[in-house]
Amino acid sequence: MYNELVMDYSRLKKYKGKIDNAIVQEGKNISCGDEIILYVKLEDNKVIDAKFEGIGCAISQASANLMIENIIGKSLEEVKELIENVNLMVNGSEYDKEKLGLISELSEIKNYPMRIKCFLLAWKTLQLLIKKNT
Amino acid sequence: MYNELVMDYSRLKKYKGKIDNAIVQEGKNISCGDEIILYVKLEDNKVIDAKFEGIGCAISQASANLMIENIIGKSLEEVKELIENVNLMVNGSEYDKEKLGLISELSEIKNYPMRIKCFLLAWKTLQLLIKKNT
Amino acid sequence: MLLSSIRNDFPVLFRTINGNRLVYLDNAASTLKPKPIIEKISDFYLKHYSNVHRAVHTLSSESTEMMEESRNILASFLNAKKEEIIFTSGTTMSINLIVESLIRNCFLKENDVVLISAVEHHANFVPWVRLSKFHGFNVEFVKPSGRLGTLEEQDFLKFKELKPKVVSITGHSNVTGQEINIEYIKSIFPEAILIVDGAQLIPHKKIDVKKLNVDFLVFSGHKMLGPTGVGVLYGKEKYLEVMEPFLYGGEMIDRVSFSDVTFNDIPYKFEAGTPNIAGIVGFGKTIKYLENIGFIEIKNHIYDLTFYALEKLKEIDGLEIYGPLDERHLGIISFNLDGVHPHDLAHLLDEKFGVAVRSGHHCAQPLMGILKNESKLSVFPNGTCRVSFYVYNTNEDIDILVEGIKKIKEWFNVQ
Amino acid sequence: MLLSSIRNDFPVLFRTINGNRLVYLDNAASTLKPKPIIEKISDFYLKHYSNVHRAVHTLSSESTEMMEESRNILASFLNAKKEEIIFTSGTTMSINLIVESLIRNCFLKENDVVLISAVEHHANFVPWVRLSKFHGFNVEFVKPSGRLGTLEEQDFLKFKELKPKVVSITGHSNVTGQEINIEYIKSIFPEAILIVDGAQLIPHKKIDVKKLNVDFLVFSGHKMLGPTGVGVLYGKEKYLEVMEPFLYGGEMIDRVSFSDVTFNDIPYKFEAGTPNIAGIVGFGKTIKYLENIGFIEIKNHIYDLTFYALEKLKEIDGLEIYGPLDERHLGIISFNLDGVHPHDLAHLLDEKFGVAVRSGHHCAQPLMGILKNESKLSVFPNGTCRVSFYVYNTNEDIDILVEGIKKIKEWFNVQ
Ligand SMILES: Cc1ncc(COP(=O)(O)O)c(C=O)c1O
Ligand SMILES: Cc1ncc(COP(=O)(O)O)c(C=O)c1O
Repeated sequence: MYNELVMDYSRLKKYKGKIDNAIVQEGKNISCGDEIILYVKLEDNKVIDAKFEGIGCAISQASANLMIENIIGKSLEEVKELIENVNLMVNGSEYDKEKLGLISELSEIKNYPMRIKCFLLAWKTLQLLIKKNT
Repeated sequence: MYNELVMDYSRLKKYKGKIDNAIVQEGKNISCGDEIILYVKLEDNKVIDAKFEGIGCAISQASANLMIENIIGKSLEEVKELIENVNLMVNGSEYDKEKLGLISELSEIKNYPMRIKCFLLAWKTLQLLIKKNT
Repeated sequence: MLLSSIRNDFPVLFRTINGNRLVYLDNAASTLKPKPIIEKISDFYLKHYSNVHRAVHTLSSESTEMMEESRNILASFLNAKKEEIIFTSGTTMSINLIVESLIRNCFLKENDVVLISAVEHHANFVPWVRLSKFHGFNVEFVKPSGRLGTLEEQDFLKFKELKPKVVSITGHSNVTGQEINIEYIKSIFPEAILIVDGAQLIPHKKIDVKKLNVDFLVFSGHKMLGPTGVGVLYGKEKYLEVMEPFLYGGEMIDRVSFSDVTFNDIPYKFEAGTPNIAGIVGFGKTIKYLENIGFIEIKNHIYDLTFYALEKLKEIDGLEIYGPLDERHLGIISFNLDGVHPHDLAHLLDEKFGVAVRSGHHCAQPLMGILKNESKLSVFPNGTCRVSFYVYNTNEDIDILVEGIKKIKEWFNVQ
Repeated sequence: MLLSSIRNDFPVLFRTINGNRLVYLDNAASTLKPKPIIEKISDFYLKHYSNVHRAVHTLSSESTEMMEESRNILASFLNAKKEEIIFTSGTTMSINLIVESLIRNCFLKENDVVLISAVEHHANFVPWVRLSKFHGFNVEFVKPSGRLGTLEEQDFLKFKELKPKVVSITGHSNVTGQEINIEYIKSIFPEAILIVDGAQLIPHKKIDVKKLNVDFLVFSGHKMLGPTGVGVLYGKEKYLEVMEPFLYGGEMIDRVSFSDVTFNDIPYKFEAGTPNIAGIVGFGKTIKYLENIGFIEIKNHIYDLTFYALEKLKEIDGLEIYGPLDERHLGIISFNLDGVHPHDLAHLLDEKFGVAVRSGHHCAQPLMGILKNESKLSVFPNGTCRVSFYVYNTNEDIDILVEGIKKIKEWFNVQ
């Protein structure tokens, strides 16, 4: 599970931090206490910027960074599709590998039921943010 | 367990019935609903007559008949000793075989934990009767 | 799998009891266990075992997966969602969970009516009667008006106007062997919470909980070839979601602070502490094993045995059979032989013929009282003899039983 | 039996995990199972199994005898009477039984005080906190004032004047590995009902309940090489006699009528329904197996491993160990490595080194809050890594663990 991609993305700094005047959503993994605060800036139904704050394990951090990288510049429709495919991948179902790009290199997560919550923290938070704001 | 002795004594009629002016004690095996009414006539601390009424399985009936046969004519002290030895026999402990006479031919009862209650119904009732009346 | 070859899976059937081959007819109490299920449990312990749910290491993942696989098997067996399958230690615990949880949620309140029947096993009788004393709800009893302990459909109709909040009924009597018409009961009390005690039903009947539309269905593994210490509580999601848990502890919580607690999602909310992991894994295997035989085949086989046994037993003079004498009678036959105490009969069947049957009140004392009143015997001995069949039984077993009864009858000089 | 040869009884220890031999250090969650105990269970199912208590036939007698033999073994293990040994499905169930029964008996009433500690496992925390909401008693918490989660004796003294009716305390913390001085607690609260959660204590300590003079002692089989789904509740006869049962059903009753119920004698009063017979039989064998090794030997072995591990772990920069650093620390070590999340550490130890350890809150969320406040780490990740030892562990296991931690540390570039 801990390939170079995970290790590199878990340490990435560029998507960490606050964004002023963005939509904010908090998320929490109660079983391990890990938290995330997600900042997303929308314009014309498009994500024009996103960042996050919070602590967590390498998998949750890598997943959050990869998520941010993959939603910036995307339309809300595309983001929803992305979320859907991530969920399919995690459940071990068929998914559109091309749409997920690098993210699909973490598909092994499906074999670690105990870590899926870590992986999905950012994604669930994003899902909630969209649901509340559209 | 069901030797001829048990079968014969289970059908014995002579100790069945009421005794007027005797001490009376009821006993019940709640788990199977079997009941006994014990009549004991005492004189000078001696059992001069005893009978019982009630229904029950062959083992309980045989045991009751054997009990009555063995207490008639005995002093209360001797009866208490008898009860003690019966309890020892049933528990699989050492006991005075001579004191028990024929009763000891039912010693196999110790191997049938589910039937011990049947065997002891009359004896427990007798024990209670003595306790209450001395 | 052919029923004829199934006996090879049960080595204990080749044991002798005092020189006679074992004839096991005490299946309603508990069934024997086949090798494949015992081996599944051993194999699990030997190669994969660890605690579940809480760790990221390999053994824990494997254990968790195997346990959750059992949940999936049970869910698809009952056509339920997997969230609706709660593993308990058995039927008794399942029913206690439901009763106490309905009370804690204040769903069951003073003066509410709970309807059960007079043929219930103590497991579906004592919790209601006893807890009603503490909480002031009223327990009403449907009493059998049919042949010697037989519940008839009209017996239920009388209680319609009482508008019971809860109706808790066995799907199959463990004394009379009567299968109860649950669809019909559901139709009389569509508003009530319907709880079905499936301890004797599920071993021979595959139930679709959606179709039957019951709210709760409970049963035990050990009565259907499975391990001891494991049972199932199926509950409709809408109830489970709002019900208060019964056992509190690890794994069933979400957040715990010094002042209060919030709970995990279903089904985990109801599974506090380390579960009977090996038992659950074994139970999943059990369902597969039974499905491999086929539930239709199982029922037909048990039906044939019951029919054969009823015919043969009816021929014995002085033998009184309880319950219905029609197609509602399945798998379990309770009877008494006039003049022979059931304990003597059971004991001698074992000692002289190797036949294991049960005698006593079968955890149904209230029903025994009813049978006593209606019995045609000279003395009703406050209990019955009970024989019960499962997949490995044969007509020959019944022949040995009947021969035994006849010999014992002679021996007791019963006219 | 020599501890050095014991590993041969655990075939799973010869498994490889991603190419590495398994190093199993998650014993506080559950231990592995040795062949003799697994075989005892298989053998029981294959040759003797049937339901207990209720039948007169041979198999039922054998099963009953084997189950009651386990009760005798447990009774003499604890120096209790056999009536005082109640079999449950585990520690969690045992504690829930006690709490609910004390409530039903109106022993625990509004405004009564229950004293527990802040280091309790959820099993000895959530039942009290949650049921206090329904019944109005007050739960007070002894909080650790010692080193990083360590309970000190004076922490208890402060609560003396509250005159708690019940004191319920773990005998051994499943997070910090601290053994708690129960004698001392008993001496502070001689009047209180003293309940000891022995889930982590009994696996390495033979307790004489008469000498320790506790009122209740509970523990689980699965944490001491035994089967899943079986636990023990020891209770003093004088309490058990008067307590209301927790589960109602078969075997626990005496007389059942439509209006009320009377109960069977102890211990059966508390064992409603078909017990986990195979589990109980296996648990008896487990105690014999452990006694054959010797509890003194077990404790010494675990002590040596703990000492060795503490010394080695202390050398790792940035590694914070919780709990006491003296002889009270036994068998269980919780720690965090600065900059590495415990889930990552646990996952990587398994994936790269075959080392099974636990990460998370260990069913002790309240304690996690306390550790977080006192931690010297840059970020306390709301959980810890935990290693725990049992009879089959070796110093080499610890070497592999420590090597693993060091490599992972490098990998994460922790300075
Ligand atoms: C101290 C302590 N108490 C109680 C429990 C609960 O035990 P079980 O899960 O066997 O019910 C555990 C184990 O998880 C424990 O470590
Ligand atoms: C109809 C019925 N309900 C409930 C039970 C109780 O099941 P268990 O003992 O497995 O809890 C039984 C079996 O004894 C039964 O026959």
